[in-house]
Amino acid sequence: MSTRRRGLLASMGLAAALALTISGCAGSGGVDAPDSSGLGDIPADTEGTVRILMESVPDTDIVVDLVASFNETYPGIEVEIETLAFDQMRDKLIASFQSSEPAYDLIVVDNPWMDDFVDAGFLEPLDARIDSTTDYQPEDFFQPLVDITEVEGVRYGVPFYNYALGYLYRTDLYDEAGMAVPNTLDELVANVQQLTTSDRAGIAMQPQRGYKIFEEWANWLFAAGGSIYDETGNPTLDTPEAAAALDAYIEAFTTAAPANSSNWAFDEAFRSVSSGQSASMISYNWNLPGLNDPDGASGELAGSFALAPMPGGKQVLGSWSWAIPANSAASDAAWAFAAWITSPAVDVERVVAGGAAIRESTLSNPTVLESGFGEDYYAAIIAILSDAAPLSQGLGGEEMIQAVGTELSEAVAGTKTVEEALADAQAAVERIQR
Amino acid sequence: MTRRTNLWSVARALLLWVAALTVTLPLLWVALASFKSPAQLNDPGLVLFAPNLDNWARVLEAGVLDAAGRSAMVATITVAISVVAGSMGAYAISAYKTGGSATRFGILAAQVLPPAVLVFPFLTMAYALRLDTTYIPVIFAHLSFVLPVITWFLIGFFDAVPRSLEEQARVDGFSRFAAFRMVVLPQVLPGIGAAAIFGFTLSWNDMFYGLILAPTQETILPVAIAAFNTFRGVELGAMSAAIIIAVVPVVIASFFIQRRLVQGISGGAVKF
Amino acid sequence: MAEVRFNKVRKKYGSTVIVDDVDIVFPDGSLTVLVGPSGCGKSTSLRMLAGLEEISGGEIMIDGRVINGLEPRDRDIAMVFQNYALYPHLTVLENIAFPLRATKTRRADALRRAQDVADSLGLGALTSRKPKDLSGGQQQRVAIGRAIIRQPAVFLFDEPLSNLDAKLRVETRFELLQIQRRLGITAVYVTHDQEEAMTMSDRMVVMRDGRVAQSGRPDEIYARPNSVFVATFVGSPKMNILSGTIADGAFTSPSGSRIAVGSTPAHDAVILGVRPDDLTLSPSPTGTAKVALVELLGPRAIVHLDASDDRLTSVVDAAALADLPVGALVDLSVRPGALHLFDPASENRLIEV
Amino acid sequence: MTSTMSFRWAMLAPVLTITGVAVGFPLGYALYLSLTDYRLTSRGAPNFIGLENYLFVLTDPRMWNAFSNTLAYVIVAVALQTVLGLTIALALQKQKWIRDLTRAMLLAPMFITPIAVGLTFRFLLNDQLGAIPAALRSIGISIDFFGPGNALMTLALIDVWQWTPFMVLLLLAGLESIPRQPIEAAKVDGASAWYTFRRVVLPLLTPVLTVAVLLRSLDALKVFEYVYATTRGGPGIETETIQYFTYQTGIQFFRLGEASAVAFVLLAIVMTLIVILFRRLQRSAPR
Repeated sequence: MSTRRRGLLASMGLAAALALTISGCAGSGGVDAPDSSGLGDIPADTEGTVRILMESVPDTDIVVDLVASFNETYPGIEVEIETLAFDQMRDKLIASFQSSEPAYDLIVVDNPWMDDFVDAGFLEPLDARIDSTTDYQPEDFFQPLVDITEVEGVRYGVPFYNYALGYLYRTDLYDEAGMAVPNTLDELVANVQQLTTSDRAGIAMQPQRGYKIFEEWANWLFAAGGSIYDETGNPTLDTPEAAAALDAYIEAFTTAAPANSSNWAFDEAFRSVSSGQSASMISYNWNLPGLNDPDGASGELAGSFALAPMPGGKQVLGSWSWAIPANSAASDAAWAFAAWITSPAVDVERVVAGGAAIRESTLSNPTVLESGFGEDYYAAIIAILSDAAPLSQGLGGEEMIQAVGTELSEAVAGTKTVEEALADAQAAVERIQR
Repeated sequence: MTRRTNLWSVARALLLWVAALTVTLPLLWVALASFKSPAQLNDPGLVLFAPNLDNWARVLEAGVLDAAGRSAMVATITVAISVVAGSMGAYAISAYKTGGSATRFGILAAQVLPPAVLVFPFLTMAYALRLDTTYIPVIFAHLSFVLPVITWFLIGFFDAVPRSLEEQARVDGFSRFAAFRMVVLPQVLPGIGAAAIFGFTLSWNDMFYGLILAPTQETILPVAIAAFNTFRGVELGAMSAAIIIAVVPVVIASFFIQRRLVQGISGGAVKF
Repeated sequence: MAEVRFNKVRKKYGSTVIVDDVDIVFPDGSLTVLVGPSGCGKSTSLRMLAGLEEISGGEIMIDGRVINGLEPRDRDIAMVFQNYALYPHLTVLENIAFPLRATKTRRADALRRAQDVADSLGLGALTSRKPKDLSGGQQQRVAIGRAIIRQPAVFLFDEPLSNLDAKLRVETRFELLQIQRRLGITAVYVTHDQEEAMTMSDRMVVMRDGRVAQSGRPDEIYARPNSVFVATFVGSPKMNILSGTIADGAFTSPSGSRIAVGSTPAHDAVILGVRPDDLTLSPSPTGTAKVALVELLGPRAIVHLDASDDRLTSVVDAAALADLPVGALVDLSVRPGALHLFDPASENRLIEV
Repeated sequence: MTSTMSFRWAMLAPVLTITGVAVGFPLGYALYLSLTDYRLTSRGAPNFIGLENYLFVLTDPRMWNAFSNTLAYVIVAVALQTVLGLTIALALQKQKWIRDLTRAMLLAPMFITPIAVGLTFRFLLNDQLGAIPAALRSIGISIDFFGPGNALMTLALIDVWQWTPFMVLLLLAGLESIPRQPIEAAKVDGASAWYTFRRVVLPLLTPVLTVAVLLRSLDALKVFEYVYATTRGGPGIETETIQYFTYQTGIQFFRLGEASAVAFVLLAIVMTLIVILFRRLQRSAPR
């Protein structure tokens, strides 16, 4: 009886001892990082393999298709792209940093992770490379996207694609109702209420707890004249503007959103809009081509969708940036690929193929304007990207987003009042900042 | 009496029909979805339509079959190790009364530990031993929950085998281990089959350890299925096709084994 | 061919002594029965001999060799268990042949020898069956066949007949004995059934509380049990036991029963034992015992008697029953020379009268 | 024979070795981490901070909320599974017609990875896209399956869909291993079917039921994928389960030390429950 227990204890003790000896390895990611050459222009005869972890989305497919053309310039660099769904990719990426052996040579970084990754020393600073790359024109990137790559004045990435949000709506329904695109939050609420009929919702919303609700509501917050942070970086979530935005959000949800949609996220909302069961949604700007694609989910409704900036002109910005892990085994080759794919000329190709914009010049390029998604679309994107802000700043971005998203969800579910929820959100962000 | 019996058999048939429908309708929906185009997926009532094989093409192209093969391999190795080590250990526990009954349940308690916590120790070990490009870490992680369950399952089966069989074989000229292998083990084969299938299910379904610990570029099936849940929406059609690929072979297998399975479990396992 | 010897053999579980310094000799080629009530240590002794239980003290020797630390397989023994322990997954033939697999005998040879054994046991037609398709008696034979195929030095039987019905038990008893006699292999046989012990054994060892109460030829033990325990354990119906005094050729119990004992010397306090066959009844209107119940066994009958507070039994010829209706009063006497006297304190046999 | 001991340990050696590596090592390591301030983004060896993590999580209302959500989920899901599983097992036991096919089909849900089950139900229960709300609407019912007050129960129902088959499997085995005589005796005595079930079958089935319930409860405690696929813990924190909470804390928010402490608190509670359960079992079932 007790013999086995003793055996178990003994083996557990042994394991614990082993753990202590190995624990030196914990968090050692990046320690063995090879020194970066800091080179900007990478010689065309550079050899190496660049292993990249990317999100499995159409933007990645476009990049994959461009690899052949990259190899015409850099025949010695082999590009291996591993794609995973967003949530999986994140977990896998974090895990890969625990190794002292490089797992990936080039990665894409979502904006809330940037500060934490830099703080952990996971990423290579890129200032020297960016500034010494010939004809790179870094000033051409949309400034809000560049801001995200900057931590304490140092750039650790270059933009890959944006997911700034905007208002996506059905032009036929707006025309039918004789309405114009909303310019204020009140107009937005009034419009979507007016668009609501017995078999159609005025707006498909995404109140799923956590990331989704915060990402959507923050647009309402900006439209109400509020902000997430003030100039000094302190949260401003318990302001009258925030309360007005949350009230409006809840009013729209209860009066103009589809029935029984409390856990809806992007997927449900997109399906609802594309199938004609909702008249509009607030979502990523690059959804427009998909919605207007006759072979896509919209079917016969394709062509009747349009994009506009949020009322008030400011919206939420998300972005993916290329970054080189500090333990990259092929940082020069990695930079060669990152600089090539984001270079002005290749960016045009990428955007023509349907990739999301990162450069202002690309959107005024004649080839792009003729490519078929339409000048209005690119004009709207320029407007959107000129005034957009991310959800989080500084360390603990992910946690901050989840914390605020939880409080907002409580308010929508009715388990907290608007005031309580916002006060708690404010407190949570302040706690995380400390 | 007769009327009551009839009433019961009608109720019984009704119950089974409802249960069968509850199980099959969602699966049927998944099967239908695997043949729908994105636009057709938005229409839940659509049952009759021209089937579209794009999803299947996409799933096959995404290497779901390879992923299924890798999952089957990982699950088979995990289960094989668990059955060998588990049956030996279970016999020692059952026949020699090693450990009290509380220990028997205690074996299972570690099962509740969140994978989110255990995965990093596994990962550290994988890196430290330079095993991160092999399936060994995933297999070990799966062993951490499959082996205890299989061991625990089998203790009950061994409890049902008379001790005298082992003793007889030893007197007949065999070592204890030979007696175990040649005489005792054959008595619990059905139970081992049952335990193996259950263990296979656990390994086959695990996503999290597979995601973090499997070698890069070599995803296992649940990871491949979950990969259709992208940031730009769930690729329902493709995911449905992948689910069908994951389920059909196992259901066919379970059709053939389930009778033995139930009998196997009846042999023991549920006594303590 | 081997003699088995127990030398101060001891078995303890914790502080409980199960077998207490037992000395037994099992002569070569003999069939020795270990008999006693349950818990007396007989099975444990057998299992120590088989190597299935650890020996806590003393030595067990087979053919002069100490086998204490040996594995069962190294002891050259064969054993038949009470539940036969047939291997359920093997056929009759494979079961019988199984011990040969340990000796690396070629499969074909092993199966041929098993077939011979099966034929000799009358199992020839059943060799391809599985144990669950056999009757109890057939299973028993398979178990015996498996024990004899390897021609071991010692046979061990652990209550091998107790799962059979009464009729089959008597038949099998005889068969078993014949096989043992034919092979001449030393056999140790454990049973709780004294009748089985009496009829089968060359030597009988009666055990009680981990010790040997008495050992010897069965007829000797029957005739001269050395204690009240052995006296009552051996023989059926059970020996009548009464405490009391002997004076003037008669035994008197405190409750007033009287038994004529002939010329036995006087004892102030004594335990008297008399086998029912040796208790004679003579109807008498002044008798001290009364017929309470009569069980007819055919030519003989068991008569249950109330003698004051004592209950006694006597076995009589059926012919004598006419004089012994229920309620009849009888005088009791002991057949000459058939008296057993025991010391009331130690319960041991008193020196021969 | 000393070889009894050595044989026993030799037989246990593989399972102990593998368990030592596969369970003991991560367990020991996680225990160590739970005593440190380790973050996934921290460099170098973490600082030893004693029981600070434990003090923090034990006083964290979010942890207890997650715990009580999980408990409610487990109780509802396992209770329903037990009742349904037993009923279906009783019905299946007597069924002759296409017996193997029915049984194999009923087991199918077990073989789908839970994340896919969660995603499937997310859409099946979607008000605009799903077949189930469409069917319900036709009879005038409108439910927000993942809405406030409903979400946790919906998740429990998904669990019921996927894991009742396991219950059926075990209970069917239990029923088939019950000796015939007591049931026949009760029938001869003229007992009603219900009485026979309650007084004869159920007591005989108790050990099996206990094991089934225990296995299922331990597994249900690990609910993560359904939450991840559907509600992400919402609305509010209604469906935040202990595993989801640990995942967020440990991986999304990088605080692995703190998450490990939550894991050990959970382990301690589960162990205590098992021991209590076991004591009671031993008292009620003399054996």
